[in-house]
Amino acid sequence: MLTRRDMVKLGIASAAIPAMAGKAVFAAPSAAVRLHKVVYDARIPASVAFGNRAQQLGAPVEAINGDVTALWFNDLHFMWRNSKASVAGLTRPSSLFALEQMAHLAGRRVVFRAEHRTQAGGICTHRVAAPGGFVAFRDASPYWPAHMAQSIVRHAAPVSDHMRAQSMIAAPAPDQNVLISWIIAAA
Amino acid sequence: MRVPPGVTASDFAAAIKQFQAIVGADWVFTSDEDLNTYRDFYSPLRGEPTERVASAAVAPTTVEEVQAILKVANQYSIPIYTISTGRNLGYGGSAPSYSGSVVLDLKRMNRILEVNVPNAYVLVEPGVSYFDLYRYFQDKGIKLWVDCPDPGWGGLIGNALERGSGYMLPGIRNHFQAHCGMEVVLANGEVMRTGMGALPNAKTWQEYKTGFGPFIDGVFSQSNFGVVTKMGFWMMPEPDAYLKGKILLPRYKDLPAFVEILNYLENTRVFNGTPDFGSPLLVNPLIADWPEMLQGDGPQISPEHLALLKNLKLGYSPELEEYGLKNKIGYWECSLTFYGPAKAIWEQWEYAKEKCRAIPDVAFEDGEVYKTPFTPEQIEKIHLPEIGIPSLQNFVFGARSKLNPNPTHGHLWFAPIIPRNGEAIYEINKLFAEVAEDMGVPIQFSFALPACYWERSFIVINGFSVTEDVKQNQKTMAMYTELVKRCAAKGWAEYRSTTLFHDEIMSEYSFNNHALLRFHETVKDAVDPKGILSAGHYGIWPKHLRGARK
Amino acid sequence: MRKSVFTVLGHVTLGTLILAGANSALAADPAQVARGKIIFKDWCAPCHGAGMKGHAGTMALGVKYHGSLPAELSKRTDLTPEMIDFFLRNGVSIMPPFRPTEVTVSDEKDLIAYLTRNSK
Amino acid sequence: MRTPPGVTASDFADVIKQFESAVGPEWVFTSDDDLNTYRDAYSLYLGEAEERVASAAVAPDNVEQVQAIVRIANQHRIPLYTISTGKNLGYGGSAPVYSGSVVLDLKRMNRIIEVNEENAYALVEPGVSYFDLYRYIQEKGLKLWIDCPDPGWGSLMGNALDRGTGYTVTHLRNHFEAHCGMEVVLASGELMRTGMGALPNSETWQQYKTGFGPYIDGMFSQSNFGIVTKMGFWLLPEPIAYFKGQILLSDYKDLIPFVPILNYLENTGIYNGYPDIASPLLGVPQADGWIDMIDGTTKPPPPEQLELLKNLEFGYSPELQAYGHKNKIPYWKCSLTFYGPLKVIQAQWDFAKERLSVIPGVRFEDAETVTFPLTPAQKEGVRLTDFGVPSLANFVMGARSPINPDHPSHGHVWFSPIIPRTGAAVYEANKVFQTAAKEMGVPLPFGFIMPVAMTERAFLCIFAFSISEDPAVNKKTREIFSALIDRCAAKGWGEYRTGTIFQGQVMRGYSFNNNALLHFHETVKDAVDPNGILSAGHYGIWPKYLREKKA
Repeated sequence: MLTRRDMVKLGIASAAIPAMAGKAVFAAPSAAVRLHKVVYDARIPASVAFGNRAQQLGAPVEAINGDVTALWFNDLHFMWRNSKASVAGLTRPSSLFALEQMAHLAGRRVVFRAEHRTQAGGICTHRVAAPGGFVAFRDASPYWPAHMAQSIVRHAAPVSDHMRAQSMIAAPAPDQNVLISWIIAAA
Repeated sequence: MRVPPGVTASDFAAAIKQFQAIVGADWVFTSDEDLNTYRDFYSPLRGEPTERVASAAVAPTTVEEVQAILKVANQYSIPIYTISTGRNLGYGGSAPSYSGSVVLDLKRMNRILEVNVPNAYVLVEPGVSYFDLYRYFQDKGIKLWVDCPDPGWGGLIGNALERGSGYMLPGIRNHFQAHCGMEVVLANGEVMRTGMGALPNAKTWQEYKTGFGPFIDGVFSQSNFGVVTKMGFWMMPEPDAYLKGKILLPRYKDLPAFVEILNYLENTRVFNGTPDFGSPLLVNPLIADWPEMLQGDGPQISPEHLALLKNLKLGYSPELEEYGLKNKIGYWECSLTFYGPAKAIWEQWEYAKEKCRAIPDVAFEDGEVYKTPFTPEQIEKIHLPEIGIPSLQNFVFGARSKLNPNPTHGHLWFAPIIPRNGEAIYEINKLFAEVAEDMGVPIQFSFALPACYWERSFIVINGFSVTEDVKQNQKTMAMYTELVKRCAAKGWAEYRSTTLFHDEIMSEYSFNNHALLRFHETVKDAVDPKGILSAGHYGIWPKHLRGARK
Repeated sequence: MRKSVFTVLGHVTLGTLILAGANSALAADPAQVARGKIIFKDWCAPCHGAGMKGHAGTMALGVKYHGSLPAELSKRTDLTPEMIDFFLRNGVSIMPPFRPTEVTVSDEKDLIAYLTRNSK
Repeated sequence: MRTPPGVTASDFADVIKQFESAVGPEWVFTSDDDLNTYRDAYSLYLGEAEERVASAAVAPDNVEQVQAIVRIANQHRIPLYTISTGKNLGYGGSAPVYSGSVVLDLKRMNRIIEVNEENAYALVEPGVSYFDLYRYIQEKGLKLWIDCPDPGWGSLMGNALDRGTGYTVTHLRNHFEAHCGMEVVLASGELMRTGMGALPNSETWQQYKTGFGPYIDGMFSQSNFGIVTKMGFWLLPEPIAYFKGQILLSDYKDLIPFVPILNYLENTGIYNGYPDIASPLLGVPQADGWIDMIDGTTKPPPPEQLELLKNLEFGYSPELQAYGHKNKIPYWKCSLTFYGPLKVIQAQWDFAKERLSVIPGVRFEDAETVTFPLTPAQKEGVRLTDFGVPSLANFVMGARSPINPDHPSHGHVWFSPIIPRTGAAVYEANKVFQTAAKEMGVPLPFGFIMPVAMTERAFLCIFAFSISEDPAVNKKTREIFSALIDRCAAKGWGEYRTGTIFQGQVMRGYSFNNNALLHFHETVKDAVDPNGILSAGHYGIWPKYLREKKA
């Protein structure tokens, strides 16, 4: 779980979810930015846990099996045209990569990206994309997916220009033992 | 503010202002953040000073705006690089060939201008993607199928001009061949229409390809002689039924005999889909089985089988072949797809099997004939682009799995055309093995099998992984260059490549002291004297930059 | 101006009468006749071959002469080198002329040898 | 001695000497007799001052000689006009577009360079005719078919470059689209190869068409940007069997529902051969019915039918239709040909009949089944273009014949517009043709011009005007031909190909955005042939120095 101390270390003024040092931070959730949907990969236990927690917190959820075609074709294509809502998820890097391409065509950006890498022996390390690279944060608990869901569902909000600038730095990372929690929002 | 090479900051600022006046300020991108999206996500030079980047991007919505932009570019000699949807991943993406060019992004020109159902054709703009057209047909209940590549997010025009391919009928899956009629904005800003479209209020622009006089459409494909703003495409009407049958060849040496039969069957149209090669014994999946293979955990392989896969020479060992014969696992498999009347395609499959029985111990897997409209369960079992459904499911390609040991940041496609016979398949693998060994870079598969996107020829497509490690990427690019050289020495060459290697590959097509390239340059200097269009694309440089070639 | 077929014919026919008697003595060389036969098969038979059906030349000459002369050129015995050269190099009606790159000068000699082998 | 326009006699004499040293004196023709054989045998200017004639002819035997000739011509600005077998009759024959040009006759370059049975392709030179390649394949006993147009003496290359078509399978009867790979001598005399042929010792020159980078082959078709000296062609492996089914439509209006079904059957490959639409009621035969009609084998329609044919409105009258119903004579008759295993064909034909039976009154006939190889007796058949056997059978058209004993024509010129692929367009086209014919008093060959499905997805109307010995008649024919070009253009229909004397007018009709396309061609022409020595005026493309003069 990202502790307050971690946030201070990261220069995050408020108790918002991991955000970046520098000009602005995640503001408190504002009414304007609705979380349209939380996406999880039904084949991956951690992702399912993430989806369940988000659902408990009242966010609408949708499962994929790695392929984002149906999600985009039947839902996000229209949502991105008619509203400024954001969409979040915990998926394999390749699923996010495919979705990110379609997001760009609709003027949307990945505004938040955190990498969760399961090392040999099941230990999971976490780092979040920040200007100029990744910033590690600790969450040794096996329930880290639920914590991530909580942070995202509670605090999803627009974010500084900084965040948008390097949203594209991270190209698709290796897939098998890495999950990415992400938010795609209006540019 | 970034400035294109050879342009003064003041000229560029003036040009940007005029661009903004033409398309509106919010459709001219100059900020780093926006230009970030015009990078090649698969570039092996990612983040390095040599990575090719855009100095600005302009997104028009009409032909008139394109004309105005080119006039401004001509006035200030601004190098322009045209993309349609910019999804040309693995072949250069949306980054310009000549670093610092202004990207002309035609994504917003996404009108479906005409759909004619009885004559099965469409007329579209560059920004129309396969998804857009598929959605249009679904919404209107139009019984036409969209022949799309894998993934299906690209644009019909961009893919056709890059000479990409889909999976269905031969004359339809070759996307450039399936086009009928073009509208082009020339470097001087003039609009021209080719084929029957040159006739004012033409009634047959999408019905007869070659028009009257020189047939010049090909000049605007894989080139930089003009900006294509409209193209017509022939569609495939929904067939009565679909069938896929698999032929299993027991022995390593069975390919030559089989390919000869395959050629006869294809050239007489006994089957009319795309043949698909795989190797059950080498665990090399059919292209159609990739998505399921990568998303799932792949076929269950016995430990004994896995062990036999270790020390193979060019994908062969007598023990492995023996194991395959004993356990009835095919050394090679080839699937044939059939579209047409249910009874007819069954007879076609029967005839194909009869011809293949000339190969000792050949085995078959009869597919089921699916009549249209398909049920969801049937669709689940079919590789979607084979029935005109665009998807992103192939996008897990490149994920780490049993099939693809090294993690990637995407891939560069190395795609030579090799002769359409069995011997050439072994030969290209021998060449890959030699180069890999000499350069110490692993090849993705133990044995590369050809794809049959184009009738009458084989193409071998190998993805070279792009990683985060600069050194590794340098090695990969060196290997790519070596492969280009060695294939050329054998009389083989690539049909397409990422922009990084355009110069190199075009220079291999050197018959009679580069007569072809010099002809292209002669035409380039005539139709684009200022050299403003997509400089360097496919190795064609404007006069003032010809020295810039590596 | 292409010489009209009629003036030439008149002139040629007259000419051949005088020569006719003379050339029967020159027995044609069999090798040359054999070569001429092949040239006739390749270049002339598609229209002047046996039978009216689908042979424009044989049909036209059959209608023209109503049996007074054989419809098939290879059965004619009245052909002269000048007539053959005239029609070969000028054509008539829908028959186009044949260029010296199609039926070469030497080919023409062989063809004439074949077509005049029975000329009286 | 004749001299090209703008060239001095002394300069030309010197050029002739240089040509002679390049190809040998016996292959340079300057005498009137020799040059007489280079006239357009089917010229609408027959014998008139404006008839296009050659000032000389040169016949090289190989590529090096072509290069030498081109360099000489470039140096002295001698206008050349390239022909391959020179049999493009009805479209200009062997005469130049720019009168006085030197004809570059490539007939002697008739080598068959390669025929690959397994990959079913051939690589040939310009002088190779369909007869030559067919003979070669028979002698070698190869199981390959060629696809040939009606006259078999034409050049595979010449026909393909002029975008001719044949009669067998859909994917190979468009001869330009069936080519794979080209070698071209440019106006500079340089030799270039396209597609995979640009790769030294390429192994796939005849296997993959578009190569790498711009695909420029089309630039050398119906144009004057270079001299093509080699072309590869995809051939058809001998199929198992052939079947021809006939579709009989009873009513005049039946083309409206028929064409969309025909399109569906063709676009999904249910039949893979040639659809041949004709009209028994109107006396218009199918392609293989001409010969029997012209040599009198098929009896003319009975007097009562002939009477009804007199006063029709664009091929229709209720009385004629009633007569057809009563006597079971179909208004339209369309044959479909199938190539493949018989069981497959049977299922395809059944499916086709099922789809077509929505048309009231439709009837079907199983016309012909043939298995291969053909027996020697079958090979002696009259018109075998459906089986890739070349012949000149169709030349009975216009010849003296039992039904036309007294007025043999001097050949013909083809008027050939592309019309929309719909039933309605066929009626509309006939309205345009017949109205013009009536107004200008020039009879059409038939009461109704049938649509020809020569290439996929398109309809062509093609009919011939005869050449007469009388210049006044030819003048009238030129006028109606020219009027028809404009009237079709007004409807948005354009010609796919035309005789050399009309190419300028037709090209100017393709005038979108005030002739943007022609300007593009002229820009390329000035770049690739700066001295304008290649086939000046071909397809309406003139070199710079002549454009100024003509403007």
